[in-house]
Amino acid sequence: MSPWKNIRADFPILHQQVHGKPLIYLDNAATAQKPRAVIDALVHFYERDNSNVHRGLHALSMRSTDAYETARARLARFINAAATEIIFTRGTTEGINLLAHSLGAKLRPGDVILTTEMEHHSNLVPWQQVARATGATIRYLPVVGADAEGGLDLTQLDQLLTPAVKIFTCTHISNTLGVINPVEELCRRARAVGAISVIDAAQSIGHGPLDVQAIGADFVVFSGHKMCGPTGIGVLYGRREQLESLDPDETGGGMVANVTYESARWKPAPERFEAGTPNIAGAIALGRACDYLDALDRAEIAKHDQSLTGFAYDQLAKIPGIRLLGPTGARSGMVSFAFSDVHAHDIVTFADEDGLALRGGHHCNQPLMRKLGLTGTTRASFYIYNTEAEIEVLVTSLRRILAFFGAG
Amino acid sequence: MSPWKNIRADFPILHQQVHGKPLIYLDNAATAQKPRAVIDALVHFYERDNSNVHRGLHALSMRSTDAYETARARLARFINAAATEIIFTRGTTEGINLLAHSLGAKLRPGDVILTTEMEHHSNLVPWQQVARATGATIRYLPVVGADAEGGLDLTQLDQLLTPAVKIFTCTHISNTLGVINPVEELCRRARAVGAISVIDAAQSIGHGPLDVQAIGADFVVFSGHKMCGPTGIGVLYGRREQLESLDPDETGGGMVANVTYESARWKPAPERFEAGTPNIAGAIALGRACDYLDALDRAEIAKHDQSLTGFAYDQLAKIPGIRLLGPTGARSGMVSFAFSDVHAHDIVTFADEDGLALRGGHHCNQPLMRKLGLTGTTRASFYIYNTEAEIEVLVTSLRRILAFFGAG
Amino acid sequence: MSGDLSELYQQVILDHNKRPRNRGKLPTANRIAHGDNPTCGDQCSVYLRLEPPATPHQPEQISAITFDGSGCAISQASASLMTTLAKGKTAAEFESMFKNFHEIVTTGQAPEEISDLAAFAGVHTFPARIKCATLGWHAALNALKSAATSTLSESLTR
Amino acid sequence: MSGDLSELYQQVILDHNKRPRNRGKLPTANRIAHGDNPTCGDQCSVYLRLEPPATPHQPEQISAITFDGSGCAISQASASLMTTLAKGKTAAEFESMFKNFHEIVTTGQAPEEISDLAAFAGVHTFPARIKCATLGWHAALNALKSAATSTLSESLTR
Ligand SMILES: Cc1ncc(COP(=O)(O)O)c(C=O)c1O
Ligand SMILES: Cc1ncc(COP(=O)(O)O)c(C=O)c1O
Repeated sequence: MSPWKNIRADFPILHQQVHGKPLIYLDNAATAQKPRAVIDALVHFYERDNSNVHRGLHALSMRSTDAYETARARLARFINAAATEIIFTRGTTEGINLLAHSLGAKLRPGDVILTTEMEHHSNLVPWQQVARATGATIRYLPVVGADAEGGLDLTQLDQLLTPAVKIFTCTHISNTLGVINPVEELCRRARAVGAISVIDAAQSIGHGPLDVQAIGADFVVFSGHKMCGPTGIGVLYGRREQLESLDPDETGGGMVANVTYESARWKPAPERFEAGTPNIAGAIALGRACDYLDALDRAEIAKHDQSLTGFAYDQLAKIPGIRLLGPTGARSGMVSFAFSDVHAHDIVTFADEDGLALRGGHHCNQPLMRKLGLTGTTRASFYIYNTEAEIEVLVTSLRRILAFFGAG
Repeated sequence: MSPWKNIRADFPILHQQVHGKPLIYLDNAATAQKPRAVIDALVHFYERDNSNVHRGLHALSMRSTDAYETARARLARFINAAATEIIFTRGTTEGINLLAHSLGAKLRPGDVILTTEMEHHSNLVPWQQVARATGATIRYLPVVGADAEGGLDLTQLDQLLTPAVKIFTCTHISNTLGVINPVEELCRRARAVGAISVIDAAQSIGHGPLDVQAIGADFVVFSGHKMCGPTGIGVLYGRREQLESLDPDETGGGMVANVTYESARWKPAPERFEAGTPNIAGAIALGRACDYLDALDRAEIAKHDQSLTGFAYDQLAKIPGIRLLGPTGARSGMVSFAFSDVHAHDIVTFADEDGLALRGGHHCNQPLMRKLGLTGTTRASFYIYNTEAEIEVLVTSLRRILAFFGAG
Repeated sequence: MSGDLSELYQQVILDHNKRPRNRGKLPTANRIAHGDNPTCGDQCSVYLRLEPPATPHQPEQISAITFDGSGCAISQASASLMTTLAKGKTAAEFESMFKNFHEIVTTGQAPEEISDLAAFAGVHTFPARIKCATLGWHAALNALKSAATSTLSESLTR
Repeated sequence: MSGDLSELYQQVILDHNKRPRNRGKLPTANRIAHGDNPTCGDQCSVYLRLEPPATPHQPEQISAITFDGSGCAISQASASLMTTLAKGKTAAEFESMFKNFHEIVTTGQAPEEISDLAAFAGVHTFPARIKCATLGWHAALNALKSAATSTLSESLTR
């Protein structure tokens, strides 16, 4: 039987009512729900194998070390990398900070960090900080169109992607616009000028196949909690040659080869970048999330999410006065919209009464919002367990809200 | 009924056999086991409330935000602090790195970081790195005695704790020696010369009452996994006045008040120090661990652990040729020992056959080991669920191992 | 629509949201403050003129007040209503009015007869919205506490 | 004692552990390397003398080798045994012997008749100990690959 058949049964959280209505969870871009298998992996670890990793020779410690390293290899396979290229982090934000600190330490005044106007604060502020600390300059590849419907302005690449660019970083999929950026081309162009490329895959990792070799990025970061994994775990992928020359950001137990009162030597990657006791259970459960998503077939996930999003886009477009952000065509699992008369917060509060979990606000994209003349949008984001029927409830609910506020 | 009565029943992992023998888990200083209540808290969160925090207005998001902030308040109560003084981290190591980076940024050549010879690598290497980067000097308060049986040499404080000392840091309880350091006095003396005090409470947090006001430290760090909480979560406590003037180490979503393409402003503490999606489930389950430990009564925990350790010490001392580290008197829940003829790894491998989980090696204390003329020790560390009968198995097992190697 | 929701979105609130009073910049303002709700990005600026009353030896009063910014119905209506009630008040009077308002939005209980403010009692069942309801008030409090600036136009060109 | 454990701690291993052969520094060494196992802090230094054999036009051979350091019975015995077998070997011969040894400790299978090395077959059921068993070997491989130094005493005073 197809694992899709009874997919909603795999997610315990979906079977509840909110304000007397069935929960319709459309806040997946913020965090995804967890299948039973992932929850079970956590329970199993704490009930059977829990022990600290790497430093032990007793049975539990060997089992947990083994499970932890198996998870690392599983994540590597998930993105077509080598196990030694997988560093476990708390999430996307920590991965980017590690890179901003460690890569950033090598920047000099005159160097340029090139990013885009649609980055999440987590892939923006760390680079601003580094630029400020080193005297490097941060530049932005602009978005095109009043509603950013044109995505990134690739025509400006020639002008912006100069040899002064040492680091190029860009989100794979925008968490506000839903636009899928041509990261393969962007990384290729970045490499051509000698820039290191960093891809924020927070929004793409759970929504389709992701092959770091095909993308050609030097670094890719993502969070486990957006791909059915637990909170507090994520991955920094780094191409081997890059990791070898990268200094650690955090130091301490587990990442040192030798320590004296005067100095310390590091272990090789990936250990060099994992100071202290890691989120062992989180990593193991994230490995289980990879199994879960691969069993569904990630190409099928992409198809499902994109078709659902297309349906949502078309239905929402019929609502008078709605302003839909991002491209009409190929987009990932979310739709962001705004009305001139009704604020996103009011929409979210009303929709909640209908069991709908939506997100309203700037989605950690304040500068982009300001550029588009918005203070916020309402965002509905979809995942493997969402259905067209749920989107119909969303549309009905929105129409009612607009009517209440005398808009639409 | 006393919650101690059936305490082993609360820990599912204890009810298993290893190599056909009942598991005797004596590796608690590396990580503690988890009671059912903590595991259940994780499951409950993922089955009912899972959502991202802080940024949502729908039911799930409000519930998870509420649970996360309630956990913060719970941790604050656990150590007698205010909720705004609690920053969730991945663990002790991350907390120390945050401080080393943020406090360290203010150091200048000539400034001194004073620490001790018995620090864990996690409270040593980050300060070495900061000293190297800023030109500050790192100095060590020595341990006394060939087996460090005298603990810290407080007679050297006058000479070492000069006004040049800007940061004083010290472990509350040594993870190798088991010695309990007089942190109240040390913090008072540090404050008297104007130094900021940082206490590594990784080994003390789970083993008795801990009151940050009584200790008088400016910062206290610890890990959840050593106090019955999950992996991947810990706490950095910072005195309010200290946090107010501290710069964040990591930046990104959730910790910014306002972001433009040019610059960003931070939120106040504790949010300022929590960039990105936190380990939400971990924090909530850690709050539940606080409940669990408080129900046992932390003064009772200290009594239990110390009496068990005293018993172990006395039994082990009878083994011919054993070298016991640290003080004979008041010590926390561990005993570290060495034999001249049998290496710790061989002991741990043999003991594992008897169901015993021990740790052998340098315990992330390489410089101390070297100073004591050791390459490693075997460590047995105890917690609330351990018994005297288990220690008797340990002693019998050790005698057999020594006989096998023709030692003892 | 559930009871809680209709409690939250009272007619008074909808009305102030649709037709905000005292909205815009105040050219004669001598106290200005800006408030934002970092959680959602809502912003509110308050412009007010604090001056001695006609009668001598009395504390300064708010002789004019406006607000500006963007936000949800709750924050807009609350700021709008706040401006209508602030006029003529001293700083101390305004603070005591805010205390009442804060009690209303956090407990749902109006401590005394306080007219329109009671319309915000429904907020207390939506704790996440308390920050919305108090955004404009906090900006006004900050404005009252801020150092006297010259008038708005001067302060903008500084 | 379980079967696995007595497989691991064979008599040969216990013997080499108790009475290590070729232990200490080698004053005439012209290749030196140091290995450590960061997981446990075990350390091993290997000192060897590589020199042309009596017969001309032949590759250099290990004419003398010693080890030094500290570690568990497995690592000490393995290093000791290694030194007894290395003498007279060329670098290529040593590498091929290491390949056999590595296969033994990871699979438990001895690829060919290899005498005492087979005593380490029990290691394969203790994967965490493989690093112990190979510590001295890795140091020796590194020594063979390292640049020729002058003799030990000179290299120590540099
Ligand atoms: C005294 C001490 N400090 C720091 C640490 C590091 O803690 P963690 O690995 O949880 O970051 C430990 C635990 O190993 C410890 O015992
Ligand atoms: C595009 C993008 N980048 C970065 C992040 C930050 O991820 P996290 O909060 O898990 O660190 C997010 C999620 O909020 C995101 O959508």
